[in-house]
Amino acid sequence: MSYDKDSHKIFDFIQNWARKHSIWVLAYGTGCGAIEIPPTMTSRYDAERLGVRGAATPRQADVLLITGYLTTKTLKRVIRVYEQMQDPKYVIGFGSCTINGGMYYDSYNTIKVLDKYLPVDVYINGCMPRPEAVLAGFAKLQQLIAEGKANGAQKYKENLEWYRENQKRISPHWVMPEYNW
Amino acid sequence: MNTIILIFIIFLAGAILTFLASNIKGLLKEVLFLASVIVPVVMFFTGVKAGDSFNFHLAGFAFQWEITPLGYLFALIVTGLGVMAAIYAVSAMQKTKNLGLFYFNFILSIMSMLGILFSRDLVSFFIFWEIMTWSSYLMVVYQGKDVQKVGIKYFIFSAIGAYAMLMAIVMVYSLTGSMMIDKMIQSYAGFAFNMQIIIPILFLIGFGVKSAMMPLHVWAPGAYSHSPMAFTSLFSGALSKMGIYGMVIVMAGMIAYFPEGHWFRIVIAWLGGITAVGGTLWAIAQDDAKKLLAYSSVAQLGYIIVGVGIGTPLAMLAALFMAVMHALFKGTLFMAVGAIEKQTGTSNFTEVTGLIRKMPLTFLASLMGIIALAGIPPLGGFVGKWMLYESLIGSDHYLLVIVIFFSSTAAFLYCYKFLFGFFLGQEEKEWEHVKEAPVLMVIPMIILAGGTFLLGTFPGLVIKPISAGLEQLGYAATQGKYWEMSMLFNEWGDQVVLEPILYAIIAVFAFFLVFLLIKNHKNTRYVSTKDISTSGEVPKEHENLTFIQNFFQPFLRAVEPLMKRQIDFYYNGFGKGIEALFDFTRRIYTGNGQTYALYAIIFVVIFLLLKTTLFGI
Amino acid sequence: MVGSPVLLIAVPLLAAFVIPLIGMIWKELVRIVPGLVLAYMLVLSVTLLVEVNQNGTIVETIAGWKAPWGINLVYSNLTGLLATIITTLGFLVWMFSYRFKRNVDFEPAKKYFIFLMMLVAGATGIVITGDIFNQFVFIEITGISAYALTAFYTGRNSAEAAFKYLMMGSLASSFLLIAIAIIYSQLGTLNMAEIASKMHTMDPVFKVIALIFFITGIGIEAEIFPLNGWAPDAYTEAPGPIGAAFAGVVVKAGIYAVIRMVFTLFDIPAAHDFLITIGLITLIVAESTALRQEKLKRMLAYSSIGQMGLVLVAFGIGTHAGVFAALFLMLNHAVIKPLLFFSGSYLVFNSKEKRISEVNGLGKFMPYTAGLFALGSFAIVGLPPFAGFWSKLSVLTAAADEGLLLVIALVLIVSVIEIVYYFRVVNRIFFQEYNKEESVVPHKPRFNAIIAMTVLAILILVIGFYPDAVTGMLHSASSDLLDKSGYIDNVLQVGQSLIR
Amino acid sequence: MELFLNILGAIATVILAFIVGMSYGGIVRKITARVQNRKGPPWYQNFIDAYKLYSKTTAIHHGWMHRMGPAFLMVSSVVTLMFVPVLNNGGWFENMNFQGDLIFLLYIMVFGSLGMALGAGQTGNPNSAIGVTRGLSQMVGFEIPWVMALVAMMIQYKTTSITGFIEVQQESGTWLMFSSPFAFIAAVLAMLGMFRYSPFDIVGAPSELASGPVSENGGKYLFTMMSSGSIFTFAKLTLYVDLFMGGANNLLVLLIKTFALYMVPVLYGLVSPRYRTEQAVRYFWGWPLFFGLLAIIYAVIF
Amino acid sequence: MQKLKANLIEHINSGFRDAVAKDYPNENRLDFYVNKQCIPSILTYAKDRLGYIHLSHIAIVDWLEEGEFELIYIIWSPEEKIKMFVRTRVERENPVMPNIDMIWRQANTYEREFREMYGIQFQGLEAPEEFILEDWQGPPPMRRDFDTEEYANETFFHRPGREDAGDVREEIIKRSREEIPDFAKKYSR
Repeated sequence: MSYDKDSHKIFDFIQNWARKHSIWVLAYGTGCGAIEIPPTMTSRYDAERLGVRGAATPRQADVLLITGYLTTKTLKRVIRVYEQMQDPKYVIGFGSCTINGGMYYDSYNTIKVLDKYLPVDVYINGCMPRPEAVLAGFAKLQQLIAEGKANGAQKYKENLEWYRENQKRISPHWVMPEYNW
Repeated sequence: MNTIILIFIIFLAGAILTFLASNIKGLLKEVLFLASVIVPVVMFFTGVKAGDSFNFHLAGFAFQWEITPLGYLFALIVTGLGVMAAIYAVSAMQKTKNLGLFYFNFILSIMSMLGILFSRDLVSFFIFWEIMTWSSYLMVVYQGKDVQKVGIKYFIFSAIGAYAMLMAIVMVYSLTGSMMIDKMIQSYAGFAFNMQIIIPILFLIGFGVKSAMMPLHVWAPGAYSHSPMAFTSLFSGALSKMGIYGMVIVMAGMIAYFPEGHWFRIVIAWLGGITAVGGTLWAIAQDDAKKLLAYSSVAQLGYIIVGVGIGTPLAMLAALFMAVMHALFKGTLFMAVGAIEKQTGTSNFTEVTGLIRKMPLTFLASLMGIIALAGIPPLGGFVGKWMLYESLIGSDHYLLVIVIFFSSTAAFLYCYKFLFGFFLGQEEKEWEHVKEAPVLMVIPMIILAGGTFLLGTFPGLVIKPISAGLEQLGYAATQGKYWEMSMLFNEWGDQVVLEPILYAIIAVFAFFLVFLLIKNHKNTRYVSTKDISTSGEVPKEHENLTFIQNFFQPFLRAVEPLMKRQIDFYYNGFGKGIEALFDFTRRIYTGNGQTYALYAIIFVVIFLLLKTTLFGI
Repeated sequence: MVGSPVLLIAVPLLAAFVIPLIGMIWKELVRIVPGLVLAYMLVLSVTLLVEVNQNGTIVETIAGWKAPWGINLVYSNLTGLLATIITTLGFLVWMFSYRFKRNVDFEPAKKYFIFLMMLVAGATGIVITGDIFNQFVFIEITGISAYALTAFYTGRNSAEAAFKYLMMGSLASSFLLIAIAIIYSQLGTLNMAEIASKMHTMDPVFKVIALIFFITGIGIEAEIFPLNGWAPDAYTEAPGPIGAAFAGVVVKAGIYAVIRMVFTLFDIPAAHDFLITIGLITLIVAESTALRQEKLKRMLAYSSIGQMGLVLVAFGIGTHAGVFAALFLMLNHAVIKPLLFFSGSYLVFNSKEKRISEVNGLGKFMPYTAGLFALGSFAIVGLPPFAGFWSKLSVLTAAADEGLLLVIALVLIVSVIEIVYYFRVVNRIFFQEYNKEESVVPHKPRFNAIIAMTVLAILILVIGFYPDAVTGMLHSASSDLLDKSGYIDNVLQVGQSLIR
Repeated sequence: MELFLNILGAIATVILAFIVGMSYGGIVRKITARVQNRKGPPWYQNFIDAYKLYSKTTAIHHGWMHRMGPAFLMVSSVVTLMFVPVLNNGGWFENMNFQGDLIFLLYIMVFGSLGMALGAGQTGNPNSAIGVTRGLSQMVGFEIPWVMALVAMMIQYKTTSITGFIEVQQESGTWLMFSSPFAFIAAVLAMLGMFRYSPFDIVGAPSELASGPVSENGGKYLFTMMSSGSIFTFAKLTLYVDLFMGGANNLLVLLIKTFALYMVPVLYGLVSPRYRTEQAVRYFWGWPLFFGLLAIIYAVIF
Repeated sequence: MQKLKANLIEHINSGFRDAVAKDYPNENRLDFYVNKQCIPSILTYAKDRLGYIHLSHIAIVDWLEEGEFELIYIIWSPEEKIKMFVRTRVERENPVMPNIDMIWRQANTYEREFREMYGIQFQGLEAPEEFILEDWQGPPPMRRDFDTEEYANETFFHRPGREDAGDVREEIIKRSREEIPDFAKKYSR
């Protein structure tokens, strides 16, 4: 895609503006954070006014919202979902569990640091983050998109080996499907 | 020698020679078979034109064979589809046992169909009709698996139909003293009133059985699905049309005496409508492609019967056009099923999936067949449907048009099921080895499918002979009033112009296809059907994610009241009752000598006592 | 002139007595001589028929006695046709049963062929005789040989069947005798032509009583319901070719006797309706019973009865077309039913029970025989382009001419039943899996049997494809039957001329 | 030259339909938000979404049928649009108005669904197949009252072409929704199913089926589908306006009428939960069917 | 109820002599201590003969100090309304138990979980290898001697900075200048 080329500055601007104002979210409701999504989306906080909207499948989504802790088992699925999404794509880590394990810091089956496995563009702190915080996170993401800095997908593509290695460490027997961009 | 008789002799001799040659190794029998189908067909196209006739006497009956325009039209269906099916059969039937019987019956059925179309007298009509019946019966039971019931059912119904027809024939004979169809039609007006009713009804039973009209259709699903697919394409495409041909002759031939809106016509049209709805609903419920197509044939013939029943010029055009189209697309579809069955060994949707990339040509042919079947423009099925609706609306059959519309809308359901079940869905490891069908099987399919495409834009090609046939039956000329080469009109002058529609569709389609592909054609790559959004789960190799069981269950639940009882149930009950009754008569023969002697004595005594009443003395 | 009709009766009877004697010379002669005799009869009957066709009826008096008083033989178009059918079938039966099953041994073969000779002689006699008492004698000859042939397999069942047949047969004889006595007491003559010419003088009551006794008596031979109880048993237990002979020879003779009574001797118009009614009842009962049979030959037997019912219906129509149809039916039945019996008896050759379920899958092992059986089935249910179709069509057109719609409908409905049970068998033969435990061990037919069957099959096809081959003959035969005065004149003229 | 102008006019029609349809979509989102006491996205949100979808990569496909599905859909929409008279006097938008009639239109409208269904089928996603079966079942449901309404009008006014109906209305001066009210009611009830708003949104139910047939389509595929949907919406609304509301003499009237009509399924949907498939099918065979019958009786009597 | 219990004890003891009964007089509960070999037969007996048709639960206790696991099969008779606890012990090293999923199908689930979480092998248990833990490499995690924190440290990445993380309450005090209530102090980290 042309968003990373230096030419077409105006074109880029328009494109990024459109992307910024149309964020389709695939909420991967693994953890307790999933309960914060409905108030964010519905009447009280109304994320749709920012162009944030739910998407049903990874093929249509722009943002993968990981709402809480990830066990080794769900991590596999999350990776799979992320790889099925189409460029451009972003990841938002939601809640402290994705940052440093949170209250599961000593659990034998949850991962502690998400960005070792997936390229996270924005982290939203809190346990759980309130909808205001979520909206702030989306705003941050929009800012990054507008600046063209939300290039996690690019990072992932370039450092695929490294990410794969990390992923393999916790699930060595998993036959990972090919990544097709 | 007259070409007509020569055609029949070649057919007959070819059938026997092929049968005799069937045990010889090598390609001799195939060559003979193809020759004995193709040579007479070529002779038919070159040496015969409408109006040729051949007369002779046999067993005290005058026989007259003549090629009428209408017969010529149906003969086009029979010969065209026959040749295609024959080419297909050579490849499809390879390595089957008892090939001689297959070829023999195949040739005989083509011959008998042509015979029916050429006959202008009722005796030879009936003779060819019966030859057709038993040769197709032998085809139904040919594969030999679980055919007892199916074969007997087919033959019983055919026999009932044929004998009803025979009764009508002898009644006509007793009334007119002649076996000529023309004579029958001419003198129909002079018949007594009850004869005027009974004779058409009897004929209708005969033709209705062949064209699988409700409630006489129960043989059709089994028979269609059990005979070899190479033949079923002919069976459903051409053989069932003979019933339609007969109906056209009887109904349209007596046009002057059955004016439009006559109750008899309405009854037939409604029977056709019910057939269409029932066939469609049952087709939706099937899991086996052959059964599905069989019920679909029943439904399609229902439309044709509606058209024939209504009997306005536009309706007749519609019915006959649909007959041609049905031959084309149903031939294609049955051939496709045959190809799939040959390549995979089964024709059940629940077993085979995802063949689209393995058998692309078969898919293409099926796709076109299905689009034509569903009546979607720009393929030919649409033309027939359009004319049928317009004729129904124009002739004030308001409820019937709703019924037909319901049926043809519901037909989308099974159309989709057919394509999805075989070609789409998950590509399974089990069918990885499947290859495209042999060339000889694909070519006929593609040709037939191409026919639907051509006729969708230039229906005039076929409507012209249809119109000629109708004129022979006493209809006014219809060109310019209802149709042009690529235009259709209804009763009120509203039109559909097919050519620009085709171009518009092609243009838009091409534009958007290019639009979808051009930007990053190279970056786009194929991913297997396992790579789908399944909540992140990666399906295992052996896992099957195809959704095909209970495919239309919600819909079937919605229409459940319509499908509660199968007519089969009543027929079976009737059959059982009859057998029980016969078991009772069987007991008359006790096997005891005294009883028999007693019978003899009683016989004498009774007659001696009743002699006055019995003999009037 | 090759010979006189007398030879048709005399030669086989003589042969029957000579057979044991020549058997002493060379045992094989027991089988060869009957064949020669039958071949001679066939040739003779055909030649005579040709001559009759050209020169008119041949009336032969025996021992020079004048017509009304002496015994005379009438070889007309009708009787000649029937005699030809009988001799042809006799010849084919001989050919088929040459070394068939028990015939391999000398003793059984001797008996078998003696009785076969007598059967053919008796049947021919019934057909060509012109004397009512003489006919009775021939009926007895036929009957006795038939009883013996029924019991040919010497089993318990065969004996039982033969005994039933014997019992019914003797009942028939006594009824016949009563009828003949009545007629003789009233008219004082036994010559058929004489009786026919004097019948109008007879007291109607006696006339009817005589007719009833006649019909009952001959009806037993002609398998009219409900007098046909013996038939299924006899057909089942007799050897296969004899079944064919019953269906083709004995019954035909019986039917001939009935129609001769009704058409020529008695002048009771209501008798025609009676024939239609009784024929329809026979047809319906027999066919519906056949549907529920489990044994192959029994099924064929009931089918045969049904066909005879249909023949009676056709005769009962009474018009020229009706008689033509009836004769056509008889001819076809005489061709097709033996074929079915022949091939059927090879299908269940090794079976004890002879059940239909035992023929499963035999088509694979004996395609030719099974194919011929299928051909026979197709033909007898009246599928074009085989023989049976034309006769059925002519029956229907004949009935339609008279406006007998109910009859047509019933006949057609019964035809459906017929189709059901024949096709069940055909399906089983060809399209059912061969099951070792249940099915019969297949037995290839002998060469002579194949020839016999092939001849019949060719006849079926010829009649089917070119019915005009026989219709001319049948037409002249039917006009012969209807020409009552002609018959009387012919017979009595011979007598007159002799007086002069 | 004339052909060239025609093509130009057709392109203009398509662009108009696209813009109007998209804006309507955005306005509906806004209205929905207001009804739910939200602020809602701006009215042009759909354009942003469409542009974003267009700019996304489409790196994968599941085979040719999958790629052709959206094109099929587009054919259906555009060709339908071509046959619907946009304005009464034709003018620029007289595309192929006189070359097809209502029955043709009924069938060409199905074309896209079938192609779409095939495309969805090849993705191998079971949800897509389920969605397709639901959609087809529902179609069988709502087509019946819809066709009944049309048949009633056809027999009442003895024409089957859309321009014919417009002429009828212009001659008589009344809208057909007043002169044959039952047909209008039946048609509007059928429209509820046709637009697939709640309670008939069983096809793409996001939480049930993961958006059903479109679940494997993103990026350009989805963009094509979305724009095709917009065009189709416009075409259908215009068709209704032409048939029942006397057509429109200029664009403003057309927009007002179509918008008013569009509010019917939208507002009905806002207050309804979702039906199950058989309930949806049976719904259409209840009152709508009854009104359809009434319409036919009405047409026969008058 | 006592009568029922007595009856039950009598029945069980007549078949299984080494089964030791323990009664809880005021509850509808009755315990039996049995050998692990007896488990299938005693459960079958209870199910088929005594009407204890319902398997409520299978519990496990890890007696690390005694080097044994204790398995408790809780079965229930809807007629007698009595819970029967069938207890048995098995050694911690290479624990092997008889399989009972042919008696109650649902026991299969419990047994698979025990196998994965405690490493108890069930003889003849037919089930796929993995139940809950995919790609598990460590020792059975539910055993008391499994150190989950150590395992987590070894296996997963940790964000640096967690080690010296202060008490969040101090930060709160700093910001809001509030005192920590006394009762909260004992929960300090």
